[in-house]
Amino acid sequence: MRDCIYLDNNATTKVDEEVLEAMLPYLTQYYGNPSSMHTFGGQVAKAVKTAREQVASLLGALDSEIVWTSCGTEGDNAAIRAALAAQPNKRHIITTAVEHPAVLNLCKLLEKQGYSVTYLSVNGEGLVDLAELEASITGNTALVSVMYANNETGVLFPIERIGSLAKERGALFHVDAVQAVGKISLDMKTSTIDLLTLSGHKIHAPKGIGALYVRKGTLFRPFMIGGHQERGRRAGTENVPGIVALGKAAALAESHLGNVGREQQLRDYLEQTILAIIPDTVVNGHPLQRLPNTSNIGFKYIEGEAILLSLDKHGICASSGSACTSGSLEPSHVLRSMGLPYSVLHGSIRFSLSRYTTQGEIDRVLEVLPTIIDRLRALSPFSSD
Amino acid sequence: MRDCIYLDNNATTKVDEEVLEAMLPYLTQYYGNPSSMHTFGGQVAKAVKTAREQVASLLGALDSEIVWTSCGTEGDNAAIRAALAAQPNKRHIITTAVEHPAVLNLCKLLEKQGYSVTYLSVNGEGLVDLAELEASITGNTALVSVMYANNETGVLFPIERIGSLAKERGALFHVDAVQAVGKISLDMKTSTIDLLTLSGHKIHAPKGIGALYVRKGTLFRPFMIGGHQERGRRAGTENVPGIVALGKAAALAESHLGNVGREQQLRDYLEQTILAIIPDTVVNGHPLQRLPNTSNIGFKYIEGEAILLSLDKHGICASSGSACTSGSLEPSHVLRSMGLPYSVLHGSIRFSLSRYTTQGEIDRVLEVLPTIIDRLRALSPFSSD
Amino acid sequence: MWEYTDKVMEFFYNPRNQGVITEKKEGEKVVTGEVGSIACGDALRLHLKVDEVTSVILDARFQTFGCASAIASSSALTELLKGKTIDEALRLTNREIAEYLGGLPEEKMHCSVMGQEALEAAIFTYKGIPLESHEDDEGTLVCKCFGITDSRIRRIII
Ligand SMILES: Cc1ncc(COP(=O)(O)O)c(C=O)c1O
Ligand SMILES: Cc1ncc(COP(=O)(O)O)c(C=O)c1O
Ligand code: FES
Ligand code: FES
Repeated sequence: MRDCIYLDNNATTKVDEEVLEAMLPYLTQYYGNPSSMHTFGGQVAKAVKTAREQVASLLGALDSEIVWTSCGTEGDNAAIRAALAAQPNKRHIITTAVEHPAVLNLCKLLEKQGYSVTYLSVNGEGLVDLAELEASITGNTALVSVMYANNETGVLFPIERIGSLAKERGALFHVDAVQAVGKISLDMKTSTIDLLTLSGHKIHAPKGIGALYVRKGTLFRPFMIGGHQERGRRAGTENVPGIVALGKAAALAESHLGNVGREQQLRDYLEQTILAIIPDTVVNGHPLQRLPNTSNIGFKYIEGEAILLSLDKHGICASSGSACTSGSLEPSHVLRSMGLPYSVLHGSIRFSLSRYTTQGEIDRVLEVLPTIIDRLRALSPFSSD
Repeated sequence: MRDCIYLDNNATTKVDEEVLEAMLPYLTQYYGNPSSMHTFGGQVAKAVKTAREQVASLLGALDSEIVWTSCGTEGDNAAIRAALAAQPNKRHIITTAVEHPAVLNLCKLLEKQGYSVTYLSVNGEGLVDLAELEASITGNTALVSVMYANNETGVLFPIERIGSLAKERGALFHVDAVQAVGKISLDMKTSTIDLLTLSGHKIHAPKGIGALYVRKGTLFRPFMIGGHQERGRRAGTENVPGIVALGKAAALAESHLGNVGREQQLRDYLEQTILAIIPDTVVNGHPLQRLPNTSNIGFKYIEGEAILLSLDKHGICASSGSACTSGSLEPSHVLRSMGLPYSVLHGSIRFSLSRYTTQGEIDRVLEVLPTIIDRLRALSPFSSD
Repeated sequence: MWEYTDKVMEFFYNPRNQGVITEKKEGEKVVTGEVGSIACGDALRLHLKVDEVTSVILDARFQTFGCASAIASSSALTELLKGKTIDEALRLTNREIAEYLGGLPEEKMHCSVMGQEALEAAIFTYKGIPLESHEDDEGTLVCKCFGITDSRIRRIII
């Protein structure tokens, strides 16, 4: 495989070498089951405990508030199901129109099963209207589930203000923080969040591991039913290597939080240069209320898949929420909800950086991108003139 | 960590070195997301496809019949929920009293939610009565869920005869084959099974990965809701390293099936020598209808945890379903269902072998075990006289 | 796996005072207190040798059927008892047994309760007081291990 310039870190990230090193012993000699009644398993249980402390520390949470999951999707499913099962008499859910499918598709299913769901709309910059939220919460609202940061645009929601409104009306508050964790600092001690989802492979741990934060005292019903692992909150033999890896990744993310400014500088440099040198381009999403690593840019009059494949030819990995790419053949529900014009909707590309991204890589993208866009626009029947 | 004699392979197994080698590239350079639109992600998607073929081959299944899961527990939960969601009008489930908690505790929860559940009883050898099954299936039976092999005793159920009865009455048939896969040969092409659960860490793949076999044409509703992964049957970013590992482990298990006789010889040697040299011992479970690697032995008048910790001191890992060990403080529901006398119930130990177990290890166990049992019996107020 | 202290493991692997008391001199009385059963999965038979004049416990021995912490607790109990008078012994609590061992996992605290119960039984026998019978105790069985009831646990642990 040739080396690639990887600007698709919101899709998944490279496993940090220190993370791999931390987990390897649990893929080789320490293979015991942490529930077992022998020293061999007991050693493994200790590693799980350390990892729990590391993840708790990143979130400013208590160790006992962390429950392991297999991915972000499981965290979202578990949180929402738990919140509903714990309050069987409340039948209303509030979420937003721009959530990840793990929340959105579950809510659609729940609608079929008798729940009523409010999908808060977003404006052209991807922001919700708190008045709309306030108007829709009632005593029947079991749950408000809102993402911290949007995976496609990086737009950040005002989580604590949303949480205060939810708490005032007695609703549980779940936050899908899969894209926020490790990119902005979080502190559960001073937060209104009851349940928070994170996913390992977005923060340089491997795929197949995630965690759910469950505030102490929150009513909870397990999603995965079976043995007594995780103090009855998630059955199934623990993914020990994954857990150890996530612990280490959390510790690294915590120590890296201070350097996120560098990532943002590179992102801003990429974005501003594109806007300056390529005509008919726009940034999608609020310019400031945004993750430091994400840039979603609309290249008018051309189509996303064509741009991606052209970038791919130069060894550059990015992504798009446009038709044809995601297997769904539908343009991004996020960009559509923002009411973007069709010319932008179909030609939007997400660049997402990580702590591994270098200035040289960004320069290389800026070198090839204008030619790619020119070529595709020349092929297109549409244009600005 | 000192070396240990690991006879707890029904709890979890060592990751095979070839399996680790196969997965490592996906923990390092090939970290792309298989759903991504770039070559970098595409390479990863190919590895997932190969792994799917390997698992399908072990089961005699079609590639499209394999769905990845995060563990055996998820497979059991997903299969049972899928079968019920697909047949909303049928409200009866048949299972056995000796299932794994992943099935048993879910069934108990479903009872609270309005399902009626029949728990087939077992006799003193751990076998079900097919007449009882036949008498309990009705047109209202949505699902028969039965384990292939019991995790504690290794007892094998007559799966195809059970499946025929289920099919005759139009019920779906789920089999928890977590303990059977890799130990006995399976062929879905000629089977009555609709849904089959397996777990990677029981067959020398790492923890955190499993698979569910879903027969082509079976009505299915996903358990994990979200993105379009696994053709809509299991959302969440794929655990690629785990999947590749499970594929390799399946291939190795398939090629190893012919050598299971050696494991059985060692097991029989261990078992028969214990019965011969230690008085007041019995084998729990049917002597012949049993997995080749498992031996559950009752040591009368002493307690399981005390035996395990004494073995642990000699670096020998085994397990017990007795009170005190499992975190539940309840003696094994499997042995209780078999109606074993109390003197046996509390002092039963499971030895479970693998292809790595050596004659030397078994000899060492046979060397230290009599002294351990003698010492604990000398402490006990009970005895055979 | 339970987190047992080194002292628990030491008293499990090398228990002090196991067995029965076979010899006694003039002026000494040997009594036995018993709790639990094989059905429950835990049982303790405690033997005491008491000086009939001073009421001092001269020797204490145990036989235990149970887990590691039950064996360690029984052995710890016998160590704690030797040299105490009967009345001092009656004031001994299961907490003190657990503390002597450097603590027990919360779920295993009841293993030490068994020691306290056997002690009560032995001393009541010594004093000729009839024993309260467990069979007709009405509370729910919380620990299948040795048939104590939740009301009894509350009385003893809290
Ligand atoms: C028969 C059986 N079913 C299900 C499971 C659950 O598998 P896992 O631990 O991978 O969730 C196990 C293993 O513990 C098992 O032995
Ligand atoms: C905001 C958000 N939520 C949930 C998920 C799902 O996480 P996972 O792929 O680990 O299941 C993702 C990632 O795809 C995400 O970006
Ligand atoms: S044009 Fe090819 S799928 Fe849209
Ligand atoms: S005596 Fe220790 S748990 Fe039962």
